[in-house]
Amino acid sequence: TGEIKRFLRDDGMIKISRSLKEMATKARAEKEKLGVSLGREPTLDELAGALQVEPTELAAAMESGAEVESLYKTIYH
Amino acid sequence: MESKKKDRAGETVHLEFESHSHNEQFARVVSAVFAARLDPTVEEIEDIKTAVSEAVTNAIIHGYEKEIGVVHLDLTIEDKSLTIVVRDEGAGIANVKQAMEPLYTSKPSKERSGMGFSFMEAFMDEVTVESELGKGTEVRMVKRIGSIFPL
Amino acid sequence: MESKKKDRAGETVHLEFESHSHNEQFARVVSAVFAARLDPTVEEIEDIKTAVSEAVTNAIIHGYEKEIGVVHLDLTIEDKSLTIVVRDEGAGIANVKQAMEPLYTSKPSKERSGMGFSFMEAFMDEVTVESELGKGTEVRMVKRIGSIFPL
Ligand SMILES: Nc1ncnc2c1ncn2[C@@H]1O[C@H](COP(=O)(O)OP(=O)(O)O)[C@@H](O)[C@H]1O
Ligand SMILES: Nc1ncnc2c1ncn2[C@@H]1O[C@H](COP(=O)(O)OP(=O)(O)O)[C@@H](O)[C@H]1O
Ligand SMILES: [Mg+2]
Ligand SMILES: [Mg+2]
Repeated sequence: TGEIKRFLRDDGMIKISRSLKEMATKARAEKEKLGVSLGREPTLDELAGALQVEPTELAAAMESGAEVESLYKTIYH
Repeated sequence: MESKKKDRAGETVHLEFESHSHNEQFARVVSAVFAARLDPTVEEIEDIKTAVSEAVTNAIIHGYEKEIGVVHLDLTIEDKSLTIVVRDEGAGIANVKQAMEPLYTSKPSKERSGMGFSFMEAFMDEVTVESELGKGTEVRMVKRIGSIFPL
Repeated sequence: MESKKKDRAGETVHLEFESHSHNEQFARVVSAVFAARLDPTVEEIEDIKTAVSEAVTNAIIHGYEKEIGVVHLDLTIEDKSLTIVVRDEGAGIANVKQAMEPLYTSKPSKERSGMGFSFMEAFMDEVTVESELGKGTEVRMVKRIGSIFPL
């Protein structure tokens, strides 16, 4: 059972929807921070660099806002 | 895809999907992921996603109405511009000029504000519409990235 | 797109892009976005991305080699499975059985390990390859989502 618990705790077992939402939340906070330090809107590459993710992955994750979640829920559940 | 022997100037990806309402979101995200290559700001990405949403929703709601058809989305990058073409083979529009007027809608309701084309025009640098009744509609939009803060 | 008159069972999106190496990443992210509809785990998404990456890289590197051609990607969801078809109209494979053997590569080098097909087989539930010399190659892969811990 130790084996199975370790498997369950592994990050790989969390749902991608949660992981994307976390990335979106971090991105919103980082965007504010960078905006202040740069004195202008950060670009996607700058934001992705700060978050250490691929720009394309970030572009996809940014859709995962709260409103979208609830939209998904009404459509799919 | 005709682009097999295309000029070296731009690069196009072509997407086809069924006119289910959940695909509006899929089209938004794919457009954002493709546009990522131009290193846009978050605001520019939001503009692009809003315009794609409006055009794809129109294809789904007005173009195909109750039937399920194929929506075509072409995304082209050329220098610092992104061209987005949304095409349906649905109902078509009798009077494009009238359809593009702010607040004009053929389906007055809570959800249809008649502002779809106005949003596309507000968020993109160019919008052109070609349509033929019974044949379908093609909306072509161009967004120039980095026009405010050239690097 | 033939799916215009398809059976109501599944839903397909079709994507076409040029065989530039940067499109490997585009294909990977788009596949992940589509697959997200099945509510997969991070690990299942990583498996899908790896398999798409290998198949698309093969189409680009081996299928089209130096020329630029069109890569086709079909993504289909049916119940809890995702089917991914990657197709090129490039060189084709003379001996598919040999090509699929672990460590076999026709281009020995630092980057080609000959493990592409083995990865696809390890990370997906089904992999089938059809190919004809001079005509092209089609790789069909199926992933069942939620198969370890059914909900
Ligand atoms: N793809 C389309 N196919 C057929 N008719 C369309 C299409 N897109 C727009 N229209 C027509 O143009 C009108 C205005 O569109 P829009 O500005 O988006 O407002 P709304 O969608 O809220 O009605 C629609 O009400 C519809 O009559
Ligand atoms: N789409 C394709 N077109 C032509 N040949 C291919 C294609 N995909 C795979 N092959 C052949 O199969 C071999 C094995 O592929 P793979 O297991 O991915 O290893 P690698 O790509 O590292 O060579 C390749 O070396 C190539 O000869
Ligand atoms: Mg509208
Ligand atoms: Mg390979």
